[in-house]
Amino acid sequence: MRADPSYLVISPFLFSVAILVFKKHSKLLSTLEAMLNLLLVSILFLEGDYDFYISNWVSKGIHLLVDFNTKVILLMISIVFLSVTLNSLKKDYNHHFYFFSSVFLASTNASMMAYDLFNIYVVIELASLTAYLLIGYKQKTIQLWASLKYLILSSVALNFYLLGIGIIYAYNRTFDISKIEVLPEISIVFVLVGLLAKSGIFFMSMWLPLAHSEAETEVSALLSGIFVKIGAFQIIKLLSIEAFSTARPLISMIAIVSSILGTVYAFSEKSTKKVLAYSTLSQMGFVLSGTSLANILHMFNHGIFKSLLFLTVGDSVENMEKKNFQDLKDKKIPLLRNLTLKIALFGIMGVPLFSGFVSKSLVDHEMHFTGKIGLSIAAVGTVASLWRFLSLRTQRIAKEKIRENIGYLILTTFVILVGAIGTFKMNLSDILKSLILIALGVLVYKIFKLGNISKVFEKLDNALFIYIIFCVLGLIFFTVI
Amino acid sequence: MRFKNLLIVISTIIVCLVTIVSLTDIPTFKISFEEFERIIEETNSLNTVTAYYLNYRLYDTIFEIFVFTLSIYGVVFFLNSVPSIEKHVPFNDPVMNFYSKFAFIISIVAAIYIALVGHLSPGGGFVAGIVAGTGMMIVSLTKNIDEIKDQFKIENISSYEKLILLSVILLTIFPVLIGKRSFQNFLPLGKTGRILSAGFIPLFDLLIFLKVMFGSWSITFYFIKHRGVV
Amino acid sequence: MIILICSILITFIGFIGTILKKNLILKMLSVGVMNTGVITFFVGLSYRSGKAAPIIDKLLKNQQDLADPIPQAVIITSIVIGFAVLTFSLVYIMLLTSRRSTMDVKRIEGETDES
Amino acid sequence: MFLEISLGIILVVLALIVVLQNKPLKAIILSGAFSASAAITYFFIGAPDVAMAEASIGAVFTTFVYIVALKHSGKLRVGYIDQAGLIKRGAHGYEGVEYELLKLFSEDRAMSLEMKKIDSFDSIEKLENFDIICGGMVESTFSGKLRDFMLIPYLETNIFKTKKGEKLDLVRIKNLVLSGQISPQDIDQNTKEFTKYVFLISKESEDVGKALTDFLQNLDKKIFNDIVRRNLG
Repeated sequence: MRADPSYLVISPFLFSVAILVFKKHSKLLSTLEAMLNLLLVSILFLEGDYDFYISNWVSKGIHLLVDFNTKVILLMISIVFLSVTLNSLKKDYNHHFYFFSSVFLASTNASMMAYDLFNIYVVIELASLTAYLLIGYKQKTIQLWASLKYLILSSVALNFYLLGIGIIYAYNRTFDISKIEVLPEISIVFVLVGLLAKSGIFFMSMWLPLAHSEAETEVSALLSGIFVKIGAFQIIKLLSIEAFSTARPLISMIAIVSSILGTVYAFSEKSTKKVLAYSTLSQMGFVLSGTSLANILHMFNHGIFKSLLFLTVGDSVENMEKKNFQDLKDKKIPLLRNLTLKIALFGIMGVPLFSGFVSKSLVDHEMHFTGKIGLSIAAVGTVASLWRFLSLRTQRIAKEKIRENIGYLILTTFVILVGAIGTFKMNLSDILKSLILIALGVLVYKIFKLGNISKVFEKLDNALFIYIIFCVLGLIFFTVI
Repeated sequence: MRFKNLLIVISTIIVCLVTIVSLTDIPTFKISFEEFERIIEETNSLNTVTAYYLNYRLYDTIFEIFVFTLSIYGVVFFLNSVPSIEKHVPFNDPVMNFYSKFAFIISIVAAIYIALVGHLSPGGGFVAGIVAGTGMMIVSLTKNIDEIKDQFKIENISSYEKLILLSVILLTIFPVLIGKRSFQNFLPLGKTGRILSAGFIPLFDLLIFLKVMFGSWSITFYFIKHRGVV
Repeated sequence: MIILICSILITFIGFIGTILKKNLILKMLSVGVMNTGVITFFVGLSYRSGKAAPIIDKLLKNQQDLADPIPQAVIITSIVIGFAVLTFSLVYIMLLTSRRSTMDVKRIEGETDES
Repeated sequence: MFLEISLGIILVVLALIVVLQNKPLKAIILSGAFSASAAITYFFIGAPDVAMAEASIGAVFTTFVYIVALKHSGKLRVGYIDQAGLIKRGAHGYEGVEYELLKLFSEDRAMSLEMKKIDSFDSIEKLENFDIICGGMVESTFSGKLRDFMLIPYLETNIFKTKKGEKLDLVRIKNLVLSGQISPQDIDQNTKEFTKYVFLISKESEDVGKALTDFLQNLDKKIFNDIVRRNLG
């Protein structure tokens, strides 16, 4: 009998209590926790898949599933968490932060393994609660507002989710995803409202730009790297089963629209971190455009390079009064940081030899024709909106400490590693296509200028309104099909 | 603006109606008594809701405990940055003083009872904790903030909470050490209908009761400290 | 069945309230109403299986018509979570209103976006 | 069956009342009642566990938490000019018609008053610092001049001219006469001008203004007349 992988949940919980007890050693404990988590996840790769029920209550218990997709995402989480923790060591975070972040780790690990609709609800609630706490961590007024806005949006969305799984229960008398047979359309719509609100899709997750851009550097990296993946992964998990497959075109459509609109907003945005936040909206569109392994790989890659971007840019912007891009441009940033920032940019833009290229091309292979066009536009937009970061200048410091940059370096390794291995397996046409798209992106960046676009979707009431509009549209979609 | 509100109301009504219509063909599942008998055989808990809550779905409950802990922690963490109010005026009335103490004692006794028989009758740790919290709330309306602090040993609460949290986690993984699965009910099931039966269900009920009681005490204390009595 | 229909109505009444209310406290109260609607839905589901509480009396040998315990068990979890999140959100509301001296969402949103 | 229908309808109606309620305190208490009736419903439809959880949390603890949170939830920043009878800090705290009206209003809205004295209207440095400015402000002096404020009239008055050519309102003249600074003969009885006392509401606090207008319209005439009689005679 093999041990359950529930130790991936228990060990961060134990560490979180330990951090509360030994407050002074919270940094050390948190580092240990992150390393242990990486080790445990790596051990998972050596063994087969796990498909089991908590303490063997097959008909009544909670179903957990660890397959290859889950392992990939768990690996991403452990890498991002380790580097974020290492990056936070040089700053004055106290034990509160590490307590929140270790509970966050436990809940994200659990959410990836969960294969039970109600269990998904509970772990998402816990993860969201830690997210509210982390966003409001420094207690600036704007952070509090961002957090409260997210809280209201998320509570409403999760109530919809609960209603949806209630209806599913009424028809199947189980919450176990593998045993679902009958699915009324309305329940699919409600469940999707709940999960899309968590997954960083344009229109449904309009809490994201404010929260990501106003949170602390490490928190933004955790949110963008790990947190938005929770909802996205549940959606992919659900869409992979037969009963849910009718919703695939709907999600794919929303995802492509999101990937385009996200880049448009990112292109017009002046505030540095908001550019990255909008870019997350667009990249999550890439992730959710399908349900294949390519999308999982893009989720992995996006987690790595987006958290690297948030760490490097956030560290540079942190002590500045104005956070506009122009102000960052006047400032010089250290060599190592600038170098890793550029590698992350190559990753997200899809330059051959870097990780984003591999997964973007693979996602592209899976798409039908209109999807290909939409994603190409989004790829051009990504290059156009982020190209300006390449112009940041370097400041020479005589001796840069590796210890302070270790977080960046770990993430950079994975951007290059995945990219280098993957690129040799791609066709020449893919490389050519991505190069053309990049050239087009640069052209767009040089020629077009966009003024501020109205942020009407980000208002709390409108964001809530979108939920019900989505319900209506979803119902129309299902009746048409 | 009017138009938007109208649109909101109309679309909500549409979704509402569609939901209600789609509910009409819900199948009815009858649960046979054998199924309940099997639950009792497996868990020895006469209250089958508790059997699900603390045995089959214990994994969920652990997360729930953490949600509760984290929220209390957040309340204390954020309220500490608010200056506490200078003047705290309790209701000073001898009759109320007496009866509030009385109510407190009753609430604690009731809470312990509710917590211990959670697997036999309705109730359970969570309700018990809130009942005890309500008792403390009534007492604290009549007392000074320092008196509350002394009487309820607020400064020690956080260490009790850590202890409870630790024991909850350890209880879930302890079965692994004795060759069973994690989250498994490892204690003997005992005789049906006794308080000391159903394995670790009463133990968890008690731990959750303490956890929630301390949690609601600290919510009440910090809210009153920083906001004043009603 | 009637309980189920009423619960759906309550849920959507709460939802409309969440959108249309401008005061933060009233907004949270509407979220609470919505949550209560969902809870009622689950309880109504368990009521469809049977009308008696799912607590076995050990003296009776063959009880019939017992309610479904699973929806009740899971919804207790959700009540607790709702309470925890609500308490926490009220702290945020308290902090925000003391700094912005208003509870109006539009005003907080407007001022925060400008700064 | 009858039980289900009646319980269900009660719940829906209570939910509607809670959502339609515009006053926070009332809404909180009603929502406590809503939770309590939900708990009773659960008890009758075979879910005593859920009923107990809902009753202990929804009906009791949540209500307490809400009420504490609501207390002093918002501040109403009031700038006032001393004017006996209308608003003045006396030996036993503030008194006057305007103060009593504001106090009733703030209790209604569950806000606390933050009073700050200003010497004259022109000496206000930053208008944004206040939601409301009061203290014998007269409509005719301000109408048309101020863009940043909205005027909310609450009481009718007259304006008289003095021999020196100053325009003064009724309460000011009364105060001046009582303190002996001018004699009743100085007042020109013929130049009577009808106008109203107003609250000045900063444009930024438009919602406060709307709420105040609403409040003044719905205020019981008896209470209002009583306040006026007590303070102005």
